[in-house]
Amino acid sequence: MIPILQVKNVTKRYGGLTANNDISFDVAPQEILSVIGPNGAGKSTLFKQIAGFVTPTTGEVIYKGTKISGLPPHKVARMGVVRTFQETTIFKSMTVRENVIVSHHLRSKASLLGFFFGSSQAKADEAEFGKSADDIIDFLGLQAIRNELASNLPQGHLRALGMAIGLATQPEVILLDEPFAGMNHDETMRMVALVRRLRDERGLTVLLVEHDMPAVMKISDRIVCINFGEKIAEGSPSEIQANPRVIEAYLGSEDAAIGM
Amino acid sequence: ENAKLKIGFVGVTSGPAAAWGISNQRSMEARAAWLNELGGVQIGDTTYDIEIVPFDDQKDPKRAIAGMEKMAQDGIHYVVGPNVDDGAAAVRPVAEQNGIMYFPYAFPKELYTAPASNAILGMVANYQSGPAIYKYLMENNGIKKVAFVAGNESDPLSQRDSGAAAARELGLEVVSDSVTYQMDTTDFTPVLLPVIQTAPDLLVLSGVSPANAPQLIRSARELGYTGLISTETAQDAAVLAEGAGELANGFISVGGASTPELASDTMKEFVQRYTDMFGEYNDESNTKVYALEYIVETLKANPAAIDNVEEFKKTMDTFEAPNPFMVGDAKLTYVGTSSFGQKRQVSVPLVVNEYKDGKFETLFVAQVD
Amino acid sequence: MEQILANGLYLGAQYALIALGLTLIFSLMNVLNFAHGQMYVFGGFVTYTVVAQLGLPFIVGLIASAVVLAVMGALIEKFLFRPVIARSKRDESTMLLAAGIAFFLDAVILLLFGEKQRGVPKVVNGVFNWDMRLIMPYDRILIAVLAIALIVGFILFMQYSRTGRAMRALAQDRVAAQLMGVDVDRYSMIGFALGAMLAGLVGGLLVTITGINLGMGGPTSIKAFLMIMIGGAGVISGAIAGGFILGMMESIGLTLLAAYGDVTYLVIFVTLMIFLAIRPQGLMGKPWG
Amino acid sequence: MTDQTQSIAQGRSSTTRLAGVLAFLLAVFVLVPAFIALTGRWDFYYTLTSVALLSVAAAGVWLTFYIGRINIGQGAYALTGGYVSAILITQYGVSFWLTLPLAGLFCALVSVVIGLPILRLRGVYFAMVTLVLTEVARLTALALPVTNGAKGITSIPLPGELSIFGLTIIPDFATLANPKLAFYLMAAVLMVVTYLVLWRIVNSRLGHLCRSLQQNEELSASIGVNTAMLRVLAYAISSFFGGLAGAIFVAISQSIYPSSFVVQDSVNFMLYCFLGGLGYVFGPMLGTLLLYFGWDLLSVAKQYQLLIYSGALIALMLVLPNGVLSLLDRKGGRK
Amino acid sequence: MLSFDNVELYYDHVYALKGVSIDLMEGETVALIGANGAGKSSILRAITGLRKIKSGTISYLGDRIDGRPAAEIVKRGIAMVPEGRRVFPLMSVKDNLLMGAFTRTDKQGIEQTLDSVLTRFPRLKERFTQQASTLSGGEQQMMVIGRALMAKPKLLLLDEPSLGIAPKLVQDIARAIVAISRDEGVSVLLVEQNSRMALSISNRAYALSTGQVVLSGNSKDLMHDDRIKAAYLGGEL
Ligand SMILES: Nc1ncnc2c1ncn2[C@@H]1O[C@H](COP(=O)(O)OP(=O)(O)OP(=O)(O)O)[C@@H](O)[C@H]1O
Ligand SMILES: Nc1ncnc2c1ncn2[C@@H]1O[C@H](COP(=O)(O)OP(=O)(O)OP(=O)(O)O)[C@@H](O)[C@H]1O
Ligand SMILES: [Mg+2]
Ligand SMILES: [Mg+2]
Repeated sequence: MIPILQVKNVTKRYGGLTANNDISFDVAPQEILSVIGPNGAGKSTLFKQIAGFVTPTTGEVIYKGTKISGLPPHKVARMGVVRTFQETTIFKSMTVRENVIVSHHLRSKASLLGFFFGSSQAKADEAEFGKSADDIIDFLGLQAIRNELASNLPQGHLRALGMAIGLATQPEVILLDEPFAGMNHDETMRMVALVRRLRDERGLTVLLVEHDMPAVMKISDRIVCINFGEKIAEGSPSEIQANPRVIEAYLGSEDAAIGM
Repeated sequence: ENAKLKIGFVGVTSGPAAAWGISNQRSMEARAAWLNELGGVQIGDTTYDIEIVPFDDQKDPKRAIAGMEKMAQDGIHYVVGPNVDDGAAAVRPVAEQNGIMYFPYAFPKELYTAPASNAILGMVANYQSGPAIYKYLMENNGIKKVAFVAGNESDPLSQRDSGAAAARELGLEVVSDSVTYQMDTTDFTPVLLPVIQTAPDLLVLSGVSPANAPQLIRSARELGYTGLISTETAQDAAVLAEGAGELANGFISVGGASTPELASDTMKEFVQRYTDMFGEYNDESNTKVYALEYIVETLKANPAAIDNVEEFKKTMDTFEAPNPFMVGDAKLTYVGTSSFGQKRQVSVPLVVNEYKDGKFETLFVAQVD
Repeated sequence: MEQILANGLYLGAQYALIALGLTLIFSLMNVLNFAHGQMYVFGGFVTYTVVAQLGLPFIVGLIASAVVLAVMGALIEKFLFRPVIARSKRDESTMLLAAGIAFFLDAVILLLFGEKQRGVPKVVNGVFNWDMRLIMPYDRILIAVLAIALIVGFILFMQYSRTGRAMRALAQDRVAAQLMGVDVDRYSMIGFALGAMLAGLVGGLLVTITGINLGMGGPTSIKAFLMIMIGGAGVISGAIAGGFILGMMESIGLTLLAAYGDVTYLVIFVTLMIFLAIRPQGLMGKPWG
Repeated sequence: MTDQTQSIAQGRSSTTRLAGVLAFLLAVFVLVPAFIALTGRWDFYYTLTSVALLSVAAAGVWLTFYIGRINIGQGAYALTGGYVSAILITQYGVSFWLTLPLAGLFCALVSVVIGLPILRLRGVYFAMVTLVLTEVARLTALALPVTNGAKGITSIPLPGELSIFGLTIIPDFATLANPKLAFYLMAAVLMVVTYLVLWRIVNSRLGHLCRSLQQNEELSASIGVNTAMLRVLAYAISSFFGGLAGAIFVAISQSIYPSSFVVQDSVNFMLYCFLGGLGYVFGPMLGTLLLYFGWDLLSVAKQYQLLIYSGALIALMLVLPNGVLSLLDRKGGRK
Repeated sequence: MLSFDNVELYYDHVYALKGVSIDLMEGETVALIGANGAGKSSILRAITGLRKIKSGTISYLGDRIDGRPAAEIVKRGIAMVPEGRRVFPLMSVKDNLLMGAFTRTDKQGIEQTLDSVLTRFPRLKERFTQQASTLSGGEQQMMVIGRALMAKPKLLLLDEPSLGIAPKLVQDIARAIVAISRDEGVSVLLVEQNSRMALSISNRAYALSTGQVVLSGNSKDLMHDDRIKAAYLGGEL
């Protein structure tokens, strides 16, 4: 199969510190691929480079045959690659629904002047976005807090909202940075199911960074493990779980994989 | 009860630039209170009490316009101020439309040359005093080289330019006239260093504010400069004493007639009354006391001018009255013909003072025509 | 050359001290204190009153300035900034308050001390003159040394005293500081008082050299803003660096550019804008200060 | 921030909104002139003209606030706009009416060049750089030959006739019996148009994007907003307003100096926005009216004018830290 | 030791806690578990005085502490590790730890505690002078626990110490918590999403849901409680 996204020999240096060192892997269409590794291993840095927030020092990221590394984030987003943030990143003083609606920006067909003069296209867009936003909110089960101000939400809901914002841009590839952090087991599993459905129903390709091992094991098609900026393993969940280098660097003892 | 004669003042009396206008407003108020105490002024058949209507323009030309509008609204035809070039230029349309004569303390010649005819320069301009001072110093002190420094603002810069031109005309060598300083400079050593290195005989502080003068003098002296220092703006002796002490001795500036040799009893009493009213005298008021006096005396000479500035303008050409603030037979007249082509300047004695141990002494007196 | 450096150092020392107070207040409360310059002027007038009018020694004047401004700072924090910060939706709202306070102090200074330029006699006479290569009056040397001593004292205080540590913690994370048992209200007040006191002290120091007048407040604030921008807002080392850099730039610029007239500050400003375009958080600031 | 206003606006039916707008227009164009004619307070015309013009410039500042930037540099653009108009009129004989849009456009252009680098700055850094910008404008005006340096440009003629195909739309101001009224009407029209534009921007998708920028630039970029472009666009519109206001002031005072707009003006524009309320489109207009007019009214207080003015400012801030218009929020301004 | 009696707490108009009662005995480790937004963090904020409560009482060692300022409560021996770590980013590890002892004045005692903290977390000793913002997430977490211990608290409040931490480090932290309570007799109130870990290291636990306590009891028992299993542990694992 032709990979949808290719990370090729990506290296990122900050001054003397090498955050990513010669990392390469491919992502197949509609795959769920997790990136794991100890704190500070360089996972978020890798995501930032894919989404255009940071330019690789060397190496490149190819999306559907086009080089996207080096493009600004809004261009990368326009092409269909969108990330969520590790820190809870939302538009604080908008309601949940407004957050999602505004995130439909990419799909707008009206021009800036069209917005200004309220052209029929702009009005049609607005109506469509409202409906689509409601769909996404329902999909993620956020109906109850639709009109809450985002700054009042607890951690877990913030994560879900972050995902909703990402989905609103209608990406083909979505990068989720610790989407389950701050959720309890039950909620995590619900989200896992949702992410699966995203892939199955909407055909999304998902890249994921997460420390919640049960979730990672359950959700991933494949896992890449990095340590000190270098890729140390790649494989199916069971391969990774058994990989001594991964256990040594990250999982600790075997039973860690089940949450304790 | 006497009728009221309202005279306006538009200038800056609050905020950072308050010093510009406060001595102005206060000298008007002190003089008005005094005249009223004497029973008011008789103009034609009516005796008036003078009422000063002040407006604080915050040194903002936009506000100055509002001030002038307010004066027009109050039916005022005679206004003292504004204190700065931009304000004086900005109020011109309003003054002309509403028939107001105004007395700015600003030097742009357009204000006083035809077709403008409503502004009357309230003091001696630097392009008039400058040449007189340089000439005197050439003749008496044998100076040959002059250097100019100025603050980086409209008023000082234009004063510097005209000063330098005048010096060249007199045949003096201008060794430095490009150095400027920010108005908020706290250390003038770096500013003056290149100037002093040109070894001038006379250092001219163009349009220097009373706040900066002592520091400039002090820095120049501390850099080892021993020549003369002069300015064409009025200064305050107390400020010089506090700020530069004896280093300021020999500093030459233009002042009003309050030096003991020149001051009349009226002047001395004015100083006393001002001090009683406001706690402390300001030597800048020596020149600023005149505008009100001119307005009142001209109105006395032609009562029809009280609400008609055209009458006022007519009277100006021939007006003459004794100058109460000076000893001898000095006169109040309107001058300015040689500078502006018309009489649009009050004649105040061009008194050039020299600072000495906390006081000013008269160096020489000249007249502007 | 020696002269330029010496002038730069002298200017830098006083500038750094001004910037320190501003940056301290900024780091603690996220308040850009527009009234900083006015506090400086107030300090100058207090010293003037004590020294020139009451005839007391200079050091008494300085102490008086420090005390008066510290009290003023504490009151302003407690009764003005604290309630406004607690209730406003956006941090920037404090700017209106700070500007209002600047106007208010302008008015109070005018009413209390008058419009005139004031100064106190030199504390020491004489001029240090090294062969015409380096000329520096002794009083300036004294003031520079005092300023540097104050800076060093301040750094040591912030680094090693309990209060200093509490204030640093407060600046970095208010909630965490609270959880360490730091009484945030109290230390905010102390911090503000300290910042105001520094401004007042500089005013008191400089009144012997440059004198003081009502008009010096606003421009002083702007210069202080420049310095903390150069160094990085809310960072103490940045404020010091910014102060010395600006002092040097002014000294060098005025000497080198003298022939071109009025351009020194224009050049400084433009350089600064280019510098910030390249390094948006100043020399040592954390991103987005 | 605008959530409440918006929900209020949405809740209100469009007829009441229309009535509000009509009442406002009636007040500006009929009631004020009628009031002045009745009371004979002709000086109010100039004061209200100033309020209108300053609120146009303040509207620009407000827009930069709306994208999360504190702008203390509007004075620079007002000054630039003023000079553009003055130079074109006096040196090239261009009609005032043509210089008006040119002044705005020139400022917008300049702001794009300046904005590209400095709009990357945030928070106090941007605020301070813009503060410096005002000084840069003043120093540049002093240093350039074309601006006539320190001497300024004076004796600028009043706006001439504006006609299209021989049809006089606006008569020559110099021939008018009452140019004050003419200036007032011109400023008022400009103000109304400006706020209409502003209102449209805020209530269209453009406004939502600006808000997203204000709240979180990174996230905004990640949902595909061209943040750099949007920032520059908002700043350019803002500067356009500043330039317009400056140009008209020049026409009124018939002169311009480097000190015609200074740091103090820039700070004032910012204060107008704060005082009215950053969360409300009409905040800057109200803020300008209160502060500018308030100062004039306080002139009866003589030497205590500034003391009372600033005291009132502080008191207002304590009572209504989110601006006067936050009175409209029934919930009050708590976090 | 701590009793939290019928406490209500609002944010704006939103209920966060509706009549919650909780007790904690000397030397005990108690876990709070529950879904997002259940009000776990709010309980901790109420105890430390970061948030004022609307009604109810909080007493600690017999004194009422609700309504007291945070600084005073900390002085009484309650230390908290807040949600999201909140290190002092520009301070060194050393200064961060010393900040923990801010309320203490006994120089020697502080030295001793510092030693014991560094022995417990040898990693911190290696990074002693490093700036805190450059530490990895796990190191930061250890540092803030150490910082809380520096106050020599009688009661330690931990808010989601495992959040965003690699599994290997989660175990380290869990061990550390057990050890602290065992060796130093510190009582612990632990908020965790990782319910399995929370239950396995605590004596008792409360489960919260939308601002109310829905279940409480012995951790061992709860671990095998069907409702808990279903809701928080994931039946299938
Ligand atoms: N802008 C930057 N400048 C300097 N160093 C950086 C920068 N961004 C990240 N780093 C460093 O790069 C390394 C990798 O960071 P990254 O955020 O990618 O880790 P991570 O794998 O996501 O860790 P975690 O699981 O804790 O989120 C860290 O050591 C971090 O300190
Ligand atoms: N600052 C705030 N303003 C308004 N509401 C808030 C605020 N903080 C929390 N809340 C609300 O209070 C409720 C309880 O929040 P709390 O943070 O205590 O939950 P939690 O159990 O710790 O959740 P999580 O596991 O996600 O951290 C939530 O519904 C949340 O929306
Ligand atoms: Mg990460
Ligand atoms: Mg929580």
